[in-house]
Amino acid sequence: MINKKINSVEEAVAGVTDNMTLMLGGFGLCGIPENAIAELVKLGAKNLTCISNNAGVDDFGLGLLLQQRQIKKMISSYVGENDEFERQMLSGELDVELTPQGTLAEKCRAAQAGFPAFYTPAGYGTEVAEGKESREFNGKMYILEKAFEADFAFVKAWKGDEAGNLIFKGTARNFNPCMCGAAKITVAEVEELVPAGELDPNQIHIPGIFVQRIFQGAHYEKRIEQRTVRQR
Amino acid sequence: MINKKINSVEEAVAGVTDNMTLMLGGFGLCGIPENAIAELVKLGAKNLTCISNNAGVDDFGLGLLLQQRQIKKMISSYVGENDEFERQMLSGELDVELTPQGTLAEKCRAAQAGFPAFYTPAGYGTEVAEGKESREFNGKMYILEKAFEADFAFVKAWKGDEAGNLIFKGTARNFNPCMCGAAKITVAEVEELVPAGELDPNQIHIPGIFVQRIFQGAHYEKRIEQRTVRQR
Amino acid sequence: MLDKNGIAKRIAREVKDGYFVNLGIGIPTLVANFVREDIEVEFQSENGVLGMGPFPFEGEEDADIINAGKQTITTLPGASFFDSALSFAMIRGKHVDLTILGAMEVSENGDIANWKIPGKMVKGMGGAMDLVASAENIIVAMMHTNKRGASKILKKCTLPITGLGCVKKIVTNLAVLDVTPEGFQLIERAPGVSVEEIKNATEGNLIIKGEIPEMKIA
Amino acid sequence: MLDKNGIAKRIAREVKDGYFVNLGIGIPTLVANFVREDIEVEFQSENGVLGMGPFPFEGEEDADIINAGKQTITTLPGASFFDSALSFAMIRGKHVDLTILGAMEVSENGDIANWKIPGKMVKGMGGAMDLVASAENIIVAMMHTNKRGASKILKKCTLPITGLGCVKKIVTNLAVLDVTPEGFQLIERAPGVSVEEIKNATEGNLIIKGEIPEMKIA
Repeated sequence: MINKKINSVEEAVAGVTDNMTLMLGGFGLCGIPENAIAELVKLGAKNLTCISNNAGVDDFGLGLLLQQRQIKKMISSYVGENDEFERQMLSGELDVELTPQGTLAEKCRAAQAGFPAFYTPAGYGTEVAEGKESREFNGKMYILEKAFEADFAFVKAWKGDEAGNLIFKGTARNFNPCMCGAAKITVAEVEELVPAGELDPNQIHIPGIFVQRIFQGAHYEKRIEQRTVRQR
Repeated sequence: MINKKINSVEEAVAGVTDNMTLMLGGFGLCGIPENAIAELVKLGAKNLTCISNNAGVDDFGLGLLLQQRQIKKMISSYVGENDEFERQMLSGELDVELTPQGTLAEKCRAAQAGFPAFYTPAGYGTEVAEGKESREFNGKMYILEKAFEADFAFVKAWKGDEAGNLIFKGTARNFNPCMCGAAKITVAEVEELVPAGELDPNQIHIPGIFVQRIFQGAHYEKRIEQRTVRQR
Repeated sequence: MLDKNGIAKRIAREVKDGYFVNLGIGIPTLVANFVREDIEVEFQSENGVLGMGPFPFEGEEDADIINAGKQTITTLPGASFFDSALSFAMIRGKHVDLTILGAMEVSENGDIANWKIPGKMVKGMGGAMDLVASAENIIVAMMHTNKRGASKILKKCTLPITGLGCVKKIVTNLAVLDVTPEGFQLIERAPGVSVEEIKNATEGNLIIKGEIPEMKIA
Repeated sequence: MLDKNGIAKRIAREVKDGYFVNLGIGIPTLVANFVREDIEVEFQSENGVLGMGPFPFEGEEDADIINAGKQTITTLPGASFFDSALSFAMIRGKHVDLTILGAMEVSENGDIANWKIPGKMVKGMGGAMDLVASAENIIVAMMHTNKRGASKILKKCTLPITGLGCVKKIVTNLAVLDVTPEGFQLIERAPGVSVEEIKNATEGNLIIKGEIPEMKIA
């Protein structure tokens, strides 16, 4: 077993420097790599390009990096719920590349799986298709989208083992599996890190080969964005 | 819950007719849909095109359909270990389209996921690339491969529930998940069929939306092709 | 004239037994409340869940189990969780039977605009472009006119497009319309709404064939 | 001169700590037996397993747990199973560090032929074309000459190609060769084999720089 365990969150972000492209898992605030984000704020790397479905809220998630002006560009499908984001975007400080959600996921998966590009119908005939090749297959139009190229992927899983194997929980899975192995270095943080051999090999969502570093996060706030309940 | 359960293997193959294209899961004899294959032999549909990584052995797996001359064409990556196959191929009775294994898997996945085509480096510069488009991305050459189009996919899982959710075991997983939802109708056979709600939603390999029919196989032989052991 | 719940109720009648359904944010989310109880339907949410149930009881919320609107949800027996790539495999691969979306504008030929207003803060398309580009059965839930009374059922969309030629049916506060090669065919009137009112509120070509029944949403 | 186990032993020295390795059928499979015990290596098999262990003890075979050669296997702690699409994502995505394959022919520029002999029954390429098209570190295990003594280390392959310009290193019964832009560079001689013998057995351009050491495979 090749041991991927690191012993501190400092090691998790080691190597991240200014101008890098980072992938960050999560959908809204669900399944985001909370500990890595907090450490990226401490690290202070600037001019980052962040690939993440959303951009957090003002005081949590990627909003923390935005507050510190560490992000130059966001590549996301939806960026609401964040006033500081809006301010930076409207002032031109922040560049935003909006990408259809399924395309975003597949651009990650293409990078993971060694596909340089793929054809998708999403965005054909819209602004998203501007400057992109389009092509007909079986009477339907598709646009050519390229695989992402990223330096680091920071993902969050529920359980993991020292071999880097990951298991996700609920909808906190979202973009996290697609980003594993989609960047030069993948760093996984987990709520519970166990020795190799404790996870059922049948039930691993992401094999350790896609993960270079794994650590147990010190604390998870797991903030809820839209707490919605029904009456008993 | 939308109930996908059928009550007999006859229902499993209902609708299969001459000249159809079928996908069949399995790697060698591991994880093949034994019960569906046996019933396809009984059904007697002819001139079938079968997409399957291998072609079984003389007296098991797809070899049973070959014996009955039901297969017109095989699309596979490796077709050894089958004398009848060899005879039919050399005599010209059987058409064989050899496809690199990773390309075979991705042609299934593309059909499942709504991608019309994809670029892969596998086979560039070889016979496999003949008649196919090639293209450079980032200094490397790729060929364009198309998604499969199939009428039925027959897959085999370990456990399943009435909603059509599937869990595979060991390397019997192989091509089975990629074929689910990759044909017009997907038929899953399982060793153990349980009511919906008994499987952990986190641990489902293939969600039921990709499966139209599910049944519990009456019997599994699970033949071993290369029994290999070490001394105690 | 229908309110939002009325639109949702009417759309719920389009949901058939055995359908996998994706509901957009807003009015579409309400549709789940009105689906007949004697049919089996499964709701998919593109953030990675199939088999969504009702909202949780207070105190039972799980931060790890949300829908695409980021609301806490529950799941029903037979549910499954999956990653974003597989979720859009379901959508792009046409495994979802019905998609219900809100819209700012729909055009005669079925184009939809629902993601961007030039000059305003753009939040993004989320999964809408994937949904409209792939789904074969899209129903739009929307108001027939904007707050100033101008039609949103147009000859041609004025806002940036989300997808081309994809809408099949529209349910508004005033009417049910089918998108046909000839234009918007009026199928039903909302209770108390006249054909004339609908005509006046529709900029796109409105096709009226025979008597137009009042819709039943009981 | 090396036998098959000798070739496997020499290749095992190329397997480094922390490597994920894919072993082809034949001599490559034997490499696993000779990897140093003080390093950590994980073996991937393209049919869907990472972390392969030794063959099972008799009576402990599981028909559902095999390798790409269809042999019954076991797994080690930390192992995982996955589907064929994800397996080739590992391969195509360059997550596998080292690929060891057999070959019928290799050419000066690193082309490999190992899947088809015209006129003979063709069994197929299996995963070989994906492996050679993607892997950045490919070592070929092969006999230097065929049964009639003709070289298999060629200027140009005569058999149908499996992949272009992909082989980095070759270990044969006679020698270790690096594939360089100038041709086959002789790195080591097999025990008791002279440079002259290697020269005679090599049709492709052989580069000999300085003293060529005898290989150590103890």
